[in-house]
Amino acid sequence: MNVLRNLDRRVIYVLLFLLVLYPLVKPMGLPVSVGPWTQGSFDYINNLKAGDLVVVSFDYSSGGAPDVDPQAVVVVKHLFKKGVRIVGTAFVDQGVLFANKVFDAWQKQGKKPGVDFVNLGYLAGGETAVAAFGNNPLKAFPKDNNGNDTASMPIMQGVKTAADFKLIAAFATGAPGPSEWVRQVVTKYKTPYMAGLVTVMAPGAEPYLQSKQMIGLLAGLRGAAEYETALKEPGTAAAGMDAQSMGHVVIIVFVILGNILYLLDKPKKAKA
Amino acid sequence: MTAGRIFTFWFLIFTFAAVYYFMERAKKGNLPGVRPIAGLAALDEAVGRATELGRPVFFVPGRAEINSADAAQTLAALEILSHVAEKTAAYDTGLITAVAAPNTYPVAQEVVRESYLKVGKPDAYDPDMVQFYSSEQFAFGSACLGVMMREKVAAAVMVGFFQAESLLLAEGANQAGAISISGCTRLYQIPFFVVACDYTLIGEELFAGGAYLTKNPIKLGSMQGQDLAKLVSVLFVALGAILETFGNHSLTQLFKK
Amino acid sequence: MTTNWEVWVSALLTLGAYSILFSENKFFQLVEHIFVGVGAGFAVVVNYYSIVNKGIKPMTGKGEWWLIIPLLIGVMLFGRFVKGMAWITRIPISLLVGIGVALALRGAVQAELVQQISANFINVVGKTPGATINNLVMVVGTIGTIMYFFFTYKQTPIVMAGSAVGKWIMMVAFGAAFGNAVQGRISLLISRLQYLFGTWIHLIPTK
Amino acid sequence: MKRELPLGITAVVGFLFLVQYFFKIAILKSMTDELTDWGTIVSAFAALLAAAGLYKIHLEKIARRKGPWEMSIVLVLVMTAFIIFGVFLGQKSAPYLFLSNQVLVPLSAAIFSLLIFYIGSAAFRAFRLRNLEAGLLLGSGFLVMLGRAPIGEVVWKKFPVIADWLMKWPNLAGNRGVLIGASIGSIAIGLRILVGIDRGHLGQD
Repeated sequence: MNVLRNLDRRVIYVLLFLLVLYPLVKPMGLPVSVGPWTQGSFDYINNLKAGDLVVVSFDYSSGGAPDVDPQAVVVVKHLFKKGVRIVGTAFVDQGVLFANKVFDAWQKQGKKPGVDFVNLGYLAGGETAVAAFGNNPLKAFPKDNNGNDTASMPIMQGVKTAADFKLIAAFATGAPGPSEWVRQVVTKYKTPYMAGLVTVMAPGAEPYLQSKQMIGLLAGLRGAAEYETALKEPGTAAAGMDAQSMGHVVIIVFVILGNILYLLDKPKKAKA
Repeated sequence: MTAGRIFTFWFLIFTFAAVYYFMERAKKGNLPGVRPIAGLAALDEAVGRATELGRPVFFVPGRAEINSADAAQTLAALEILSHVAEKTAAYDTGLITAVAAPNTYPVAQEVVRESYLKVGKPDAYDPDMVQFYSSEQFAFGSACLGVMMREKVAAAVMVGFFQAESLLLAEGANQAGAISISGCTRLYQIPFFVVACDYTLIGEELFAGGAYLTKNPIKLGSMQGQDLAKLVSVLFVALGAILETFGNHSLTQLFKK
Repeated sequence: MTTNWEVWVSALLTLGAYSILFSENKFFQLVEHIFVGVGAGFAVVVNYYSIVNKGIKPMTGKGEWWLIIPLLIGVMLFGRFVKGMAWITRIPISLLVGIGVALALRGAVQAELVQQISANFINVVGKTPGATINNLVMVVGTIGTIMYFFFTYKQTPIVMAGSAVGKWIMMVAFGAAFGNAVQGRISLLISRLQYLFGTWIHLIPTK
Repeated sequence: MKRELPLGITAVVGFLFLVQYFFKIAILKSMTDELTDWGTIVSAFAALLAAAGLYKIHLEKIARRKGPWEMSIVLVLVMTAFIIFGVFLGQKSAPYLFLSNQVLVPLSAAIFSLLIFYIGSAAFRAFRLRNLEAGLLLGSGFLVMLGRAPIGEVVWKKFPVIADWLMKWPNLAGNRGVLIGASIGSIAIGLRILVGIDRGHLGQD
């Protein structure tokens, strides 16, 4: 007990480090149940047909990327597997770095730029930029991220407004996020919309699910793991779930220990 | 007038009027009593402790630029800085002010210099008491961690606008063995301060700093005006909920105007 | 283990950053100073281009001559280095503060005051008893929390009761927000561990 | 003049922005847009001033061999190199990209990820059943952690439900109250600065 009383905080650090690392090296495969928010997104995408046109927006920066990037990766994977065509956008400057990474990987696997997907790059202006894209995607992005004219691309034929997309999947760590997309695009063009968000933002977006302005929501790394489970292709996020559990357990155990000690010591202090 | 902002406009005018009225009243000597605010009362204790130990006070006025929408928090933090700097000047205690927003930097220097002048110790003022570390969030965080531990600061005052670095600073202060006083109005960050610091100014308590510490009559009057605006807000919340419960949407409509 | 030296640099810097967990040490100091140096350099570069692209180029290229004014105001910030001219620094500061205060007022009054008040205009009686309780928690909790911030009113029993409710609600709120953040913060560590033990030393299989 | 001019600028600029927000007047919109750009330009100079301050402090440390002065040498070198790469070689040059992608970004991520360790030690230290208030903080924090942990729902299916409830109702109520109070505080400090009552930020002569 005395060891615990004088517990060095570094013991907590080391245990956290090792116990979060362990399941990454040796996955334990704890079950991940798929929640309704994730299921909604999965079902919608699973019912899309080959050739349908969808927007994937990379509205996240490196700070929150560990939560959101795995979501974008697995959703893009599902979309491409279904043969859906993707228009990639970024309304946060660093987002384009992540878009590049995802599309480069798929291009190596045979997806053709301008035909199967287009990476439009970053458009500055936050909410105004989102609105401009909704009104006229071609005018908002006359060139793609590599400087090619978008108007002549096969994938962009027949695109006049956001109403011409079967889905907008936007991944965000801040603004523009659900409120901006709903305000500027969903209410005007009725395009089905799903969001992938960092955990802390998720509860705030729930009203949009209730009002059906959003068809689904992925919350944090957990959301990505649930999606991977639904897709039956566990990847980095699912592996991370075991680590999540361990991290939580360490902290919870220490909170309990702290309180046991406190309650044991309390009568002594009262006497003194 | 822009639709959707009409009611807002009148609410702003009302708040202005309330604050103004009570400031005028205060000038004539009608001063309100103020309930104790632990975090602000602890500031003097913190400086005192630093003086006893012969170690510096570490001050962070948040990370917001003074031309941003979060400027109010920075300005409130600078009011508190002015008080802390007067104390460190009076007791010849060391002061390290760490700045993250470039355009707050010259302002903070001005504030500290003025405090030293005011206490009659212009020679004790050193421009390096205010240091710019970095506008990069975590470069700033790591610099604060390093400095707090190296200089073994005895007190850490972190008030203003903060993001995820809040806990970094709070734990850094704790590990340096410093008494820690924090304050911010940002909801995501208050919890980390509350958990990890000795004292936390929650939300508007940060804005009360100027009045509470200086006992400046005009600012005390302003506080009274603010309280009236809060009272009206409470009444609105109650009335609006009651009306809606009975199916009357008039107040809801009014607020949307 | 990777042979890519750039990965080695990032990995070693990460280890240096983590060394602060053990204690303040030379390795951390080195990393800290590199970080501050790069951060400051980054800020200078970004702001240099913003002066050039937003000020100098439109002024000389597009004939927007009036941009000379903000450029001069910006230079005034350096007035402190000229004896007797220190006061001139106040001009740029007053411009920035004017903008900041106005933006703060706009944000405060609409999004944080009026909309937050009217968000409580709800029919308290819900479809189920549970929903009614939730609604009551919302309305009473909001009112109590505002009352906690009554600074100048006499602490009458009503004010004290309201502010006690406010304090409790806030404590529950803060605890919940703290607990809620844990998940996201573990994700950050996971991502770094995957880099260190996957990308760098190949202990974790990378897909 | 030294005092009135700055106070006047703050007041005029501030009220201009406020009037523009509430009234649709085209000319005001273009004026405030222009002023916002001016603010960006002036702030950019502030960044240069701040960087100059950083140089001054570290060059002095090196000259006086003060503190960890060897580290100051590293700082000055890295900073200078980055500026030279960025300004003369451009933001797309390889050395510039190396310093941003392999140094700046991973260091941000590394320092950011320290937070989980600090959450652990802060929770161990502060989440204790000292009194009613600390108990509420502890209780709700503990329940939400359990609800958010993947393992929590294995233990009891209701933990996530409780966590969601705590986030959705008490958390939102508390937040609203804090926001309303803080906004009134902002409004008051804003008014005092606009009319020139608070002027500490301008210094004195």
